[in-house]
Amino acid sequence: MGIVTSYARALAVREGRAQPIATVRHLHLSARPMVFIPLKLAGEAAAPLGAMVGTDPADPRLLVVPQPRNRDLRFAFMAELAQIMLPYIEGFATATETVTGRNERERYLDAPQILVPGGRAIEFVRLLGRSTRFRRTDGPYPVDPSVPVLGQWLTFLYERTEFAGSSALVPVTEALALHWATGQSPLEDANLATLLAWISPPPGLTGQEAAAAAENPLDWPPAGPDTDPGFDAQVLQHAIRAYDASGSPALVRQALRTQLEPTWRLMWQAVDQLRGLPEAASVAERWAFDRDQYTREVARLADGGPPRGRRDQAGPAAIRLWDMEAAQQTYDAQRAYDDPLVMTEHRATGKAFTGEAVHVDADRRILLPGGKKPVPRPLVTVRTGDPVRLTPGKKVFSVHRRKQSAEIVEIDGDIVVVQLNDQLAKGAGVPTAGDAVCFTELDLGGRIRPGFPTGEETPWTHGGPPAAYVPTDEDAVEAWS
Amino acid sequence: MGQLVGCVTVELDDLEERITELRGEIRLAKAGGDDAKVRRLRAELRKAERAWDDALEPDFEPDDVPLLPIREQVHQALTLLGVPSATKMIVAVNEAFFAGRVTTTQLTSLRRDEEKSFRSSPYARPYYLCPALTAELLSPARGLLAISTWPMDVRIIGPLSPRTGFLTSAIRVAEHITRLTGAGGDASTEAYRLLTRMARNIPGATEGFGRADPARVISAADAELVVHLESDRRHRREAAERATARLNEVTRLFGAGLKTASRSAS
Amino acid sequence: MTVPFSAESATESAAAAADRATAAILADFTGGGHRGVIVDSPPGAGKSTLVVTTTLELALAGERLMIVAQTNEQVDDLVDKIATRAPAITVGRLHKDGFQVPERVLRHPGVTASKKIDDVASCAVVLATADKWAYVSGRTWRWAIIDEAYQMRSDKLLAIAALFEQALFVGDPGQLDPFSVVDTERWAGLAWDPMQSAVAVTARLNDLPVHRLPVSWRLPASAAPLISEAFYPFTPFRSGTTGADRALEFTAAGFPVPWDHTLNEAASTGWALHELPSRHTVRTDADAVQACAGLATRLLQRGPIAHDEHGSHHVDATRIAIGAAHNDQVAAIRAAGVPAGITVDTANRLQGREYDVTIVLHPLSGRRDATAFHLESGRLCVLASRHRHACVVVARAGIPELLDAHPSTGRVRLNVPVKFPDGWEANHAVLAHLAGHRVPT
Amino acid sequence: MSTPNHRLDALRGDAAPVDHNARTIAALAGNPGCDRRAVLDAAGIHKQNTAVHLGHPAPFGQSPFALARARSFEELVKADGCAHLLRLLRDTLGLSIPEVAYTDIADVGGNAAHQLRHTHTRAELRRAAEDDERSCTLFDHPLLKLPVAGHEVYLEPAVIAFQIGGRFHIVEIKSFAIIDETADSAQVAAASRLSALYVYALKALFEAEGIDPDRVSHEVVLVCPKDFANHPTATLLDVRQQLASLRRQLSRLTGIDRILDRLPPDLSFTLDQSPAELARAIRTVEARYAPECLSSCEMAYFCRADARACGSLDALGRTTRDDLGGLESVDAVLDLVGGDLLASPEHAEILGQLRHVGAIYGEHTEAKAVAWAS
Repeated sequence: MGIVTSYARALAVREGRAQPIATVRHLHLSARPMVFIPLKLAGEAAAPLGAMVGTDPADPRLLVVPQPRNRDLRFAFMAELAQIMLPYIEGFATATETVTGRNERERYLDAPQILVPGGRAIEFVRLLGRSTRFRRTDGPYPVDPSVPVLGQWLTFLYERTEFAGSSALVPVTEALALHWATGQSPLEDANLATLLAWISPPPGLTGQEAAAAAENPLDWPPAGPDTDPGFDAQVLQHAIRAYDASGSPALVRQALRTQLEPTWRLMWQAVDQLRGLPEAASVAERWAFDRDQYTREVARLADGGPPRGRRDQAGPAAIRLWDMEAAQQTYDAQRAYDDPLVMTEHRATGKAFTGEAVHVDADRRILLPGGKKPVPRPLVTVRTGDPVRLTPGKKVFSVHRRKQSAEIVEIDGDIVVVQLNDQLAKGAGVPTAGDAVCFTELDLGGRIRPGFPTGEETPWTHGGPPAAYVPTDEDAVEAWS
Repeated sequence: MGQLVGCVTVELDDLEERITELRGEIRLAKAGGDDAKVRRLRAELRKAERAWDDALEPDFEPDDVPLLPIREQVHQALTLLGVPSATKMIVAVNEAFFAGRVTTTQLTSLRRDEEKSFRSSPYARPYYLCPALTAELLSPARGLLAISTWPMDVRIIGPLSPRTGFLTSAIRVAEHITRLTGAGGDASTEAYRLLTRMARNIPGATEGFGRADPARVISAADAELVVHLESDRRHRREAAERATARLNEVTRLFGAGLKTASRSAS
Repeated sequence: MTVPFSAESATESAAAAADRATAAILADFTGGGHRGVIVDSPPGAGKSTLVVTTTLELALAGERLMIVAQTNEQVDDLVDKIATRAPAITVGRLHKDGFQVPERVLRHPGVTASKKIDDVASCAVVLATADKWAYVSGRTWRWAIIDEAYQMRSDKLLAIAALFEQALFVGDPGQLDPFSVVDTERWAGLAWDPMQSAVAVTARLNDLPVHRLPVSWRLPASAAPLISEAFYPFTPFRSGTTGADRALEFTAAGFPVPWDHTLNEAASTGWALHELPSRHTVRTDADAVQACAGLATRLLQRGPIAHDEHGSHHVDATRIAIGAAHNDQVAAIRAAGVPAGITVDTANRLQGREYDVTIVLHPLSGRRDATAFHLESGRLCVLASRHRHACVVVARAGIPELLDAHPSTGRVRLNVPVKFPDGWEANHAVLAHLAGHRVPT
Repeated sequence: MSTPNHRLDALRGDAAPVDHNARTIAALAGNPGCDRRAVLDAAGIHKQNTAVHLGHPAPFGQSPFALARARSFEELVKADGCAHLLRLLRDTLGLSIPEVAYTDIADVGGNAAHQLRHTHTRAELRRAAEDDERSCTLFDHPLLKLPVAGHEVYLEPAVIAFQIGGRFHIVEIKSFAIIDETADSAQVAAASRLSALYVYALKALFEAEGIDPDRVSHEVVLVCPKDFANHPTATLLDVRQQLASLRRQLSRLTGIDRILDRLPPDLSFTLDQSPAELARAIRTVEARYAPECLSSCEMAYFCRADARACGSLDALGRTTRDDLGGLESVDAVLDLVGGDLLASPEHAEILGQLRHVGAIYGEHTEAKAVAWAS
């Protein structure tokens, strides 16, 4: 969010349809994504009610739990889900490429991508993973062997979403909202139906009108995982009673199909909408990282890696936080570097400026403090229309030469003087007068993570070494209410 | 049978279609705030649903009808527990030890029938199932059933009684399991599940997640019981005397209304 | 609001109280009874003096120690102070590659500055930022002093904790909590939640003695009671000076214009609320920005002289600061033309700094909705507690109404200790006080 | 000179007032800046009916499954003489073994009249507070009372626990799960606000009875299902901050007359007028719409429709409203940029920013994307 997005929202209201806030697509879109629309039973933490899942728009698979309070039926559902998801997920573990450079490694050429309607579905995936990954296939409450495996994968996918720029598990509403500003509030953008209504209103309707129509839960049921209370009371309750009495899930299936099919269509409409945008320059790099993580997880599970613990220990928590922040920084910078429209947000707030290089002193050399001989430090004088809010000495980067760092020397009205500090091997990387240039303080990051103590090295300040995590019986037997 | 199910399902399908329609319309009407219409549709819907239930009726017949009538089964369960008990507990004990089919709904109606029958012809039956009485107001205690033949003070619920009652029932359940196993047989899994569930809430009665050990439960429950028993008894006896002094033969069994209560308070 | 007894007795007892506290801290720390000692220090209560004293005590006793601060500015200040107090001690200033070590550090012969630990490891005292220390490994110190420990994040402490055996945590609990640009819900409630401060995590997992510095030597008698009551409700402190000790006067008389009214009010009472007409504005409210810059300029023009317990001095640009909540506000104020030498910065970066006069753009000025960010009590606390003589707050009218309309529907996390004071209450307390120093424009 | 209460009753007409309940009061914290809501609530007006009459019903309603789940969990916690609850209180508050005495205040011989139960509650609690010896420990179905904007509001906490320390604790039973010691922070927040209300009312009751209100603890015992099992677990909630904000909200409500004085004397919100008339009447009380209202206020859809109709930036959310600081409407924003609107001096700055934004936004949204960062 920022003033440009806000302006675009205002514009959307007047134009009667959503306005672009990106010129390129900032997420990876698989050639064969899997769409997953889970529903849960109201009032329960993670009681699956049903789901529509699949990779072919024309062939959705409908899974239902005809009596969600029955834990055996829930696990049967999870097993059935595993039969569909695991082949898809594990199916990418085939051809690899060799990544050279430091820590040379193999990496799968492609990886699974699962699309869910929105943030609530992501949270539900987390809970499904949490409630199944510790299950035992023997002992008190045995489950199908595929269930804990699915639990591990769902956990993996969820945890990827905590890192900015990952495309392994994507909430579609957020993906759309990243590229279009609607004439409604961000809160309302969480509704897939209204969001799409604004982005591509049916002919003859304004986004406003289309969105209003899309708010009717009868035509456009909530995208889940929460169901419409009206539906629960008027339809579902009855259907479940019917199952209890007759043992036939037909009515529940029929009921849930009516709730899931509209969303299924919307999900694929959203996919087409996103496909319409060309992929941003840095997406491939970020997706490669997703593939790296996928490759690792495949190997970890192959070695019988244990399910992830319930909560992080001190060390892992610190490492994860560091990585999450690094990912966020890189992601924010890359999106701006890749997309002039995203950059406008930063230009408007003075964190970046574009303009014309009106004068370039390419041969300038200066003697650094403590230095022996003068080093090249070209000066670029830029005329810009942007309200620059960077101060002299501020480190900036050139959008056109991402690796090159520079610093603001002085600012005088619409004239900014920038000194280039590196990437100057024999005069390379210096713009010439008349070039269009763009400098910004946004840093692509990429620093090396400091060393954090391993579990047994945990220092006294953080409670000393924690007891090693062992999945307890409790994890396995904790009965689903 | 299969044929019956066949035609039933045919009928069901039409009904269900109609029902789904009606529900859709109701939601529309509700959304539009058209209360009159909602009411009309609701009535229609209820009719359809009743028809649907009837169509299912044959399936509702339980395969093996219990040997004893409901009140007998309740009596059986209460006798085992030996203290005024909530319907949930009665149902649990009933299915844990007597493989019965008592449902909570049946129990509520049962209570009313008992009072009616007593009022019409007192003491016609060897025993009646009646509510426990609150010590303070001698009014019927919420959802707690007792047996008329129990001494007054056993049917009274004082502040400590819910706990002593719970501990006592735990002991009785444990004892009954021991009796069964002692007799060479064994108790049902439901029985052990019930015992374990109760033991979880008694200090020192369980360890780990396995099934509870009856002996251990008994000693643990006893240990806590002795703490409360004395003052609980005193409380109940005192109330029992008040009851015998102030209540007539009906209210003595089925509890006093508010008037008696306020008098007893003054 | 001056302390109701005579100057000497006040300062004496204050000094005595402060000395007692310091002695107790040193005893606890060097006594070795505890692996860590925590010192809560309200604004200007002699935190860095304590750090320097402790450093000298250990270094002169032949002990080696490491010192951790949060910003390069803080590190350089400490190096300068230590080297000035004890030129004989060898001091190592460890810094990241490409960092320009300032003159005030290099001028000391006893100081070695380097980006490599090997160059400075032999020094009696080694100082660096937490970020730099995080990349040091394979060496250990018996003693560590961690400065501004309440602004240090738990995960940063984790990265360096292996380097020392015993630590003295010094910091101001009333200032801004550490923050992150990512969602950290995942760790909420954990004893080692990396988002907590270094002090919070260590105190939660260890039983450590907590000391308090009871006297603020910076805040004047006009400010200490308010700041103590509003931001340190459970750990009160007082001013080391009385109203009689501090005075701010102008050599140039003022005109009957709002700016001068405001400055006069500030000079005579220690506070002024320069109030602009109520209006919803963009963050970089031009009028407010102008007022901040203008007031600063005007202040210098009037040749202020500060009298305090150490004597009298001209208040030059370096003794004046302008504080705001957001970077773009800071940039706007700078752009509006502020006399050279005056510090203009955000609350986050003003933490731990001290000036004679501060001008503050109120975080809630001109807003339509208050957010958690703007309500954070630490932010206002930092801005309102940097001055030795006077603080001028620039704000649009209507902030109390804004606070009243603020929805209190914040999220609540299990097992996370409730933080006091609540930003809402603190803001109201400060506004109520400022109402008495209002200068409408 | 009509008193606030007369005014409020007049607004409501002869329709029966909707009683405030714990939920509605807790909801006051949601948008305290909204005069419209304050007046409607204070006047005890049925907002849902009103919204329906206006043609903007709010799609509220709770799933029967959620309700059933809540009910069955509360029953479970209280089953067998609060067996679960006692275990939890023994663990969290160190309740001693002898402290198990249980009183069901609702058991007043079938007569459940509010006033009676409340008197009964006061009596029981006073007795408990006065003699620590052999006094009752658990009070079920107590009925508390709180004056809100001149109306008596009855509140029914789940249970009150009393422990020998002489401090009373509110026990709040909620059916959302606590998974790995964490729970949905929005639901926990809602629970805290609700229980803060009970603590507040209980303190009030104590004060009225001349008992030290500090004997009511600000630490609430929250009982929820643990992980995915149905097994109850308990956590202590510190509700001091919620208490503070509640105090603020209630005092604002009592200051309702300040708002009333600004309203036309003959104003009425009765449903016998036409929707158009009613809408006009309602609009005389200023609303402070924000999208957050949609999930908490029955009037939200009406207010949103109004906000959208006049192109108010409120409809686009607080952030947008804030980014475009000072401007009220979509038209104001776009006409300034388009130059169709002359900027008043106080808008000079936002105008500058917007013109720039408009320009650079235009650069990149034209069909022909400019060559970039190759």
